[in-house]
Amino acid sequence: MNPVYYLYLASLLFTIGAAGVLIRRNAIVLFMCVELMLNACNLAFVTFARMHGNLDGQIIAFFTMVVAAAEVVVGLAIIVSVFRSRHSASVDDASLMKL
Amino acid sequence: MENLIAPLIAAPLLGAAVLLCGGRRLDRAGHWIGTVLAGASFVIGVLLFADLLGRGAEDRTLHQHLFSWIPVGSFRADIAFQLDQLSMTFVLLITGVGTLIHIYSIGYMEHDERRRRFFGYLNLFLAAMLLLVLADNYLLLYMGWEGVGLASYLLIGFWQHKPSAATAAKKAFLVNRVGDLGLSIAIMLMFTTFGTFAFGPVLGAAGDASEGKLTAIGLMLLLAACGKSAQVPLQSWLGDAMEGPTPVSALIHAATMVTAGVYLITRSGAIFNGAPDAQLVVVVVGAVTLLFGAIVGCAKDDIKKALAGSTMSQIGYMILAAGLGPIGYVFAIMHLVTHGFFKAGLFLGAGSVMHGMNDEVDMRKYGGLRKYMPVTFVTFGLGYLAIIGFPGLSGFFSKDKIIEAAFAKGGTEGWILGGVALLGAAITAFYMTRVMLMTFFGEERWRGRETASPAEPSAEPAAEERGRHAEPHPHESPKSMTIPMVVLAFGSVFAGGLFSFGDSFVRWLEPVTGYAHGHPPISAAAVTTATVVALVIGVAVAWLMYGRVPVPVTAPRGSLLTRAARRDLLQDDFNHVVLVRGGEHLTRSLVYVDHTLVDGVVNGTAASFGGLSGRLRKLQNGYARSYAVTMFGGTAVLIAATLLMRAV
Amino acid sequence: MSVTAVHSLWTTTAAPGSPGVPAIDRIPAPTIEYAQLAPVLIVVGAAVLGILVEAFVPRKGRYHAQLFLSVVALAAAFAAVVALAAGGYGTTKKHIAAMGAIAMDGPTLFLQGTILLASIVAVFTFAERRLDPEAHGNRVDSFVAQAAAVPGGEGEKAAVKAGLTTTEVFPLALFAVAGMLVFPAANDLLTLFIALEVLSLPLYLLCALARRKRLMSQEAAVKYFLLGAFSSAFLLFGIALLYGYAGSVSYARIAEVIGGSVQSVDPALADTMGNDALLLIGAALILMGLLFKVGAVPFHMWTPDVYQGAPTPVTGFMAAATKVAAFGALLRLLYVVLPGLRWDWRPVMWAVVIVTMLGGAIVAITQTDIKRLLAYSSIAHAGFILAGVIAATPDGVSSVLFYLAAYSFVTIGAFAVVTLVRDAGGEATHLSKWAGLGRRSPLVAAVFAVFLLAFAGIPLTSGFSGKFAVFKAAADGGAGVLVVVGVIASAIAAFFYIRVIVLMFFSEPKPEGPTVAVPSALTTAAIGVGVVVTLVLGVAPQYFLELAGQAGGFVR
Amino acid sequence: MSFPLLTATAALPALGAIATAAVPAARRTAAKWLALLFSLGTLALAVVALVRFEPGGARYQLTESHAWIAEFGVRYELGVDGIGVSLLALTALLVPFVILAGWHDADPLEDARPNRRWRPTQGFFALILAVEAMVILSFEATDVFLFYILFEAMLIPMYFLIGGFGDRAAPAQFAAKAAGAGDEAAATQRSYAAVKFLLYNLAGGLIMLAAVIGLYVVAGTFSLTEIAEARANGSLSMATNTERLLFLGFFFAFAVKAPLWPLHTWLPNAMGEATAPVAVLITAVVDKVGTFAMLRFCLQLFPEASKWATPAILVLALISIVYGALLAVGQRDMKRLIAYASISHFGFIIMGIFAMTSQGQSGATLYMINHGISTAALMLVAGFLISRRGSRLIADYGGVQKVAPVLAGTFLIGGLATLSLPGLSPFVSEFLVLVGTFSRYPVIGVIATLGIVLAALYVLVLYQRTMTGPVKAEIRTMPDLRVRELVVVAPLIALLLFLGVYPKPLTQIVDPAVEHTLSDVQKTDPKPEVEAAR
Repeated sequence: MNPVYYLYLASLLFTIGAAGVLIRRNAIVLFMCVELMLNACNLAFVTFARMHGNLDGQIIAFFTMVVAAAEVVVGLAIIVSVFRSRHSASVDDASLMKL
Repeated sequence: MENLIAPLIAAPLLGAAVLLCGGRRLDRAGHWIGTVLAGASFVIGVLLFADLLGRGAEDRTLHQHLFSWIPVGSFRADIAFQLDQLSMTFVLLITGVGTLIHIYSIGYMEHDERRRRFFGYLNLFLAAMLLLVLADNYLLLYMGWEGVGLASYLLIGFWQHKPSAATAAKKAFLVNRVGDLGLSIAIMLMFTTFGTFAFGPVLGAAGDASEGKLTAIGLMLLLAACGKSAQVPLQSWLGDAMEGPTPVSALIHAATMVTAGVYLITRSGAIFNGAPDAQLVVVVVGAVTLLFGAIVGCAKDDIKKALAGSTMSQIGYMILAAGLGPIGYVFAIMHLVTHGFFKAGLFLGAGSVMHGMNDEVDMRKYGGLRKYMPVTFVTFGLGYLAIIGFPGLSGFFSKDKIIEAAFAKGGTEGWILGGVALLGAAITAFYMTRVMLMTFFGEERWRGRETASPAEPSAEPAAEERGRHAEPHPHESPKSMTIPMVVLAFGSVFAGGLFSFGDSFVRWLEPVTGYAHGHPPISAAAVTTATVVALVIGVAVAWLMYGRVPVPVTAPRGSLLTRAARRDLLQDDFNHVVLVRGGEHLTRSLVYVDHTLVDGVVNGTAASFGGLSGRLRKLQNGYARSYAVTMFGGTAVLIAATLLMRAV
Repeated sequence: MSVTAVHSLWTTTAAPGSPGVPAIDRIPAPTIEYAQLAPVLIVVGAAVLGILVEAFVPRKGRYHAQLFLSVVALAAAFAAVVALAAGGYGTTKKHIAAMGAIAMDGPTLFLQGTILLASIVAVFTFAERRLDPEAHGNRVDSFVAQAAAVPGGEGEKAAVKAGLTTTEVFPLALFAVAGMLVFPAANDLLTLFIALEVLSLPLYLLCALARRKRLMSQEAAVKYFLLGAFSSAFLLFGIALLYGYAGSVSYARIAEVIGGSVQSVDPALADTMGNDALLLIGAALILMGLLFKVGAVPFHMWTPDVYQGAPTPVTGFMAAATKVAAFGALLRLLYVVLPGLRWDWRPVMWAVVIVTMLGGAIVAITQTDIKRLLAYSSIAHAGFILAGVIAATPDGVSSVLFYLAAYSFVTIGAFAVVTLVRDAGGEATHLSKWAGLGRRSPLVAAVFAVFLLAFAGIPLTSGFSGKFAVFKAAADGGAGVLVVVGVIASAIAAFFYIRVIVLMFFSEPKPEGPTVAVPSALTTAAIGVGVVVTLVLGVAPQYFLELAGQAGGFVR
Repeated sequence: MSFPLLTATAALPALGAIATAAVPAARRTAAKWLALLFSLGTLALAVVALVRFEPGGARYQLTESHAWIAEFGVRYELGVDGIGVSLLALTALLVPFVILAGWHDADPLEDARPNRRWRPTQGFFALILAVEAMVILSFEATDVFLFYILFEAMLIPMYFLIGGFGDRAAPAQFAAKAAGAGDEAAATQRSYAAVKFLLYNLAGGLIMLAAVIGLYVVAGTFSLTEIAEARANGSLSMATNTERLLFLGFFFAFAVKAPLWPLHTWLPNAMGEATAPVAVLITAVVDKVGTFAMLRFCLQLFPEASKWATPAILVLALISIVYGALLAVGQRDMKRLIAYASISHFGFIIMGIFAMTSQGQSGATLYMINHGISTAALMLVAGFLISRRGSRLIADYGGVQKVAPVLAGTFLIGGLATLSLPGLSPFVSEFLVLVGTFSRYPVIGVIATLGIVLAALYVLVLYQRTMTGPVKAEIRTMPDLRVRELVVVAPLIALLLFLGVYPKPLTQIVDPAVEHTLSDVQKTDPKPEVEAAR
């Protein structure tokens, strides 16, 4: 199967993730969408690695996962604390600062 | 000998410096210092005169070069003096009359607490006037020219607490400035034409310059002369200038400063000779002013204003003569000198009258004063005879010659000018007789009438109190005032005869101004008789109007012309409407423009940035997701642009 | 963390017995020049130690221990940088280190030095404990007592009573610094990405830790985090595409492929290899990721909110150090990886520069909060620096380096001054509160005025030298238009700086106006350094310009 | 390595500024004397420079040159030609009078609550000295970059001087009018004026910055002498358009500073709101940098472009002359009136510069000096008057001459100098400018003479309204000039008279410099008609 399809899929996923970030309101969901984007990148990396016949891409994918995990740690910490103080996970409620 | 020229000027200048910087401690001695220094410069003048007489007619020109004033590239102006017959004449007139008037003022200004400063100003005037006539280049002349303007400004407005005086002073300075503009432009033209503006080179090379340039220079000089000598159309200031103390009117606005214009034109004869058109304009201006002044003089009830009108008219004669070229220059100067004597005398007489009449100036409130102030009466009377040109007195000789020269201009011009001059002589006789009659003859109209609104409160505010006295007690003035009047009276009687005796004056001035004997179409004798006839008519009419019938205390409404003449023939009204009002509107609108437009543009841009900023910050709406949208859009554009760059 | 190193291990084991290949038992270890990585290693090590301190040192001692540890570590790291520079690694001996992961050259050292110095100063402001009124007899800094506690809730009250302080900020800062040190040195895209994350994640946390106005602080953190993650995702995708294009993530290799000096690996892959769409889109995405960190329009929108909400010392730290690191990375990317693409990215960057300069300046005019004002001004300045960046000449590089050094100290100083002006609700950041400050405490007002003038680029301040250097480079690089626009932008910008000065000096102080707290030696030092650097770089910038000039050359 | 005289002339006031600023709050008077001493010391140095300067010698003398910022091709290069040295002298001369005149302008108000750190007086005098230092150095700089830096930097102290210190009425009975409700409004007015001043000049300066950078890109150096040389021997040629753009960049900044219509509107605000001494500092000292720079930089660096722009500039100058005078006539506020008068005078200066004749340019240079002195005299006396009554409105005065004759007299002399009466120095320069312009552009010269008449109008109207007429009740008790004030005014007046009658010493210094400048633009004076005929 033509590896290019994987790339299409990757970009599709990436786009879905981006669209999600733009559309959804709940911070957690937003964050999940970001994760989706990262994974799309992973898919792309792996595909390219396969096409180029070297393993850099695959290794990068591992790093990405680690980074994503770290982001989860930090992100959830922040989001949870915000949720506790506001009793809402909606990003749009957090708009004290504007103009 | 020439080293004496600088001291001539230095003496009064020193006086001015000392008196003005000296402060109150000089108050008591101030007037003496001033008078002595004025006298000193007169003495020096006489010495120089003697020296000149000692020389041959041709080398009667002295030069003194002090230092170079403004040396810039090819532009060099020096502080240097030139004393020749022409300037000598003026020196004697200025210092002589000046000294007399200093003496007169000692008595006249006695009650004025600021007498010291008055003398300081007088000395300043003398210095400036001497500089004017002694300068050897036009720029230095310009310095003196504006100097006398300044002195006149200070003296007219000497009683600054009177708004009328302050305004009159300002007006005089401004109108003169307009004239000065002419002089400065003339100097620039000389610089561009001759590369210099010293008398010698300019007048010497005048022949080489194109007539157009010469005409331009001549007209500009004429403009200057008009301003200084109160010639139409710049005459309006002279009447108001009478706000100043009477000695000032006598010295500056009758005898010396106002004649500077005549000096300028005569001095620049070489230029005018090369520019007939300019000369034509000069004579026209002279003729018009001659009549203008005379008519105004007829209508005024204020004795000083009446005399001012006459001054205008007489200077009109001089300008006319000066415009006639070589046939007129000499007589212009001659009339100038004689006029200096009798007009100064007349003014001092008027001052003395006012002194006796609680500073009342309205002639309708005089009458029958001859028995109360005999000396004044006699001196004034002699001055009167002189000015109307009574045969044998100075005025007769000088004026007769001018009329003759006017006829000698030739052609219709000659007839017109001569006619105008004759008419002027008649009117002169009329208004001067009027003054004479209203003041010294008739019944005593001041009886039982309080003299309100003193025109000239010598020592304010004390004088203002004096002015409100119920009824004036006419009395003769102190010696310090009468003596100068007597001296001047002598001058006005004999000067003319002296000058014309064997054409001494003509021969004296000829080397400088040049002289050509004019040949009038009718014989000189005929001209003389015509003059006398005109004189008789004028006197007769005046006697019929003011001598035979009693003079009403309140002025009758009078004819249209009379009313116009009372208002200086509506000149001021014209100025007011056109210049003052118009100027006010212009400046006010410009202030508005400056604030709204010029400033507004800048403030507008600033404001527009503010508005833009206000709109842009709305984008920062605080919603993380909208920020994300912006980023996403930005990225999209970024990618699109990058691809596009490659595509094209 | 070197891809190629690991990769070589992998392949050698994967293909046994092939001729010339070492036997299985001899695994060549990757060569890491530890000495040259010393700055990074020291900081990371200190950070790890800091964690241990949190775990084991009793609460009372933690603050001092952490402060000591971080300052020493940063100082030591700076010493290491100096040593390396003295060793000529910036000039003659510049090379690629750590199996191609790290570029050891002039810009790296210069920027690392700048970052470290700025961080030291910033750490001083972190440690300031005099400004906030003592809570229950314990001196407190500007960080929250217990991040986990609900704002205004019982937990927080208890924590404040117990005198807790969040000393974790120091290790967090150190981690961030470590990331920043690597960021401009990264020589392959993976390192770039990792460094980006390492520097970002601690900052997200730091933003959330303000003691006062906690809701705003948390909001700032959320926004920063979400948008940061979003942008890093883009960056990563860009990396993926570039990798797909070039078959490698190492800068040198990519540059070669772009230059066309290497043929594509395999004709079968011709449709992906050498497919410029991949290259261009990838490059654009990576650029976007970096421009986000730099805070360039249109990727700037997080800046005002985050700067306003974050604890002021953190704001200063971000505004100074992060910008330096980000610009360093951007420079290297544009000069080392994408020089072959100059004709594609320059026009785009031109547009970005113009909108950044003008946008920042214009929007700042109507700001009413001093921190937001400074945020927008930092955007405008990003525009000025970018103008130098796209000059694409060695001159441009050095001018940018100089500008960054000058700017970072001014910024930290300015924010440090902001921490001093306080009223009942903590820092009084609303401009109206600053009215008449010059009457109350002329010294502070004067110092702040100096910083503002430097921002405005008035001669005899570092701001002018920097601006002049950058504009000059831009003009030399043929971007005269940018110079003119920049000049106009700075004219607009001058307006609001002057507005603040007017407010401080020419308007009457309000009776209920804020008080100016007397800081401890720490903040004083921070501000003092700021002023000194501002004036020195303004009057006699010669030495530092030379330094930046020598540091101008990238290793390829 | 001889004694760096020029540096000293600038360093001394700079030190003075620091020293004055350091004086503790309580010792206000000490600060004043300190400032005065330093300014006098500077004056002494300036005199030394004036003496050491040889009119016939090299174009730039007393030169100094040190490496400064090699990266920017910038050197610390100083040197003065005749124009520079005379303006340097003017600055050094005026500042002591400014300080003396402003002796009490910065005393803290009685009601102000005591504050250990707030030291307005020290600040005031320190700022004045700072301005002096920068202005002097900018007259000496022969390096474009150095000049630019000072040109910009001097705005800051000026800005604080304008915004920070306003008029007040000295005697208690008038204080009521000035203080109180009006205060806040006055303060806002003042800060508006200050901001306007700074923004206008900053905008001009930034445009110039672009041009400065452009110049460097073209020329590769900032040294005025090198560039001028390179241009002269043709080794540096600029494309016509480049040169014109650069010229405009420079000229714009100078025109704002000068100021030239229509960039003038900041001046009336600034001079109106600032105290009289500061106003003098603005118009008599700082603005001169603008006109000076036109002579030194615009003409020398961009001769062709200068000639190209001459007609337009002359027209603008003409507009300034007439427009400024007319607006002066329309003013109700005497300080604003003087400001507009200055605009008119700056029109004359610029006209003289771009007439490109030796008379015009020497006249312009003399004009800078004379205008400095005369405006100082007039403005300072006006300041004394205002400090007595606490009002700037002309309508609030009347009959002053009766109660304070000396004040009135000095005011009149200042006014006469402003309307350039022969015998006072401004006449010399104004006439030279007119002649210089007339000999090349007769029509413009003639129209410009309108300025003379209008000058008489606004001066005399001002004098009449304030000094003459019946005495207003509020000023019956107005005191005459005090000794300090006399000490300020008398020397200025003496100088006006002396230079009016004997300007030769100045012209000798200035002329050679002007000849150099003219040769830069390759212009020679037109020949008089008669000589040409022969």
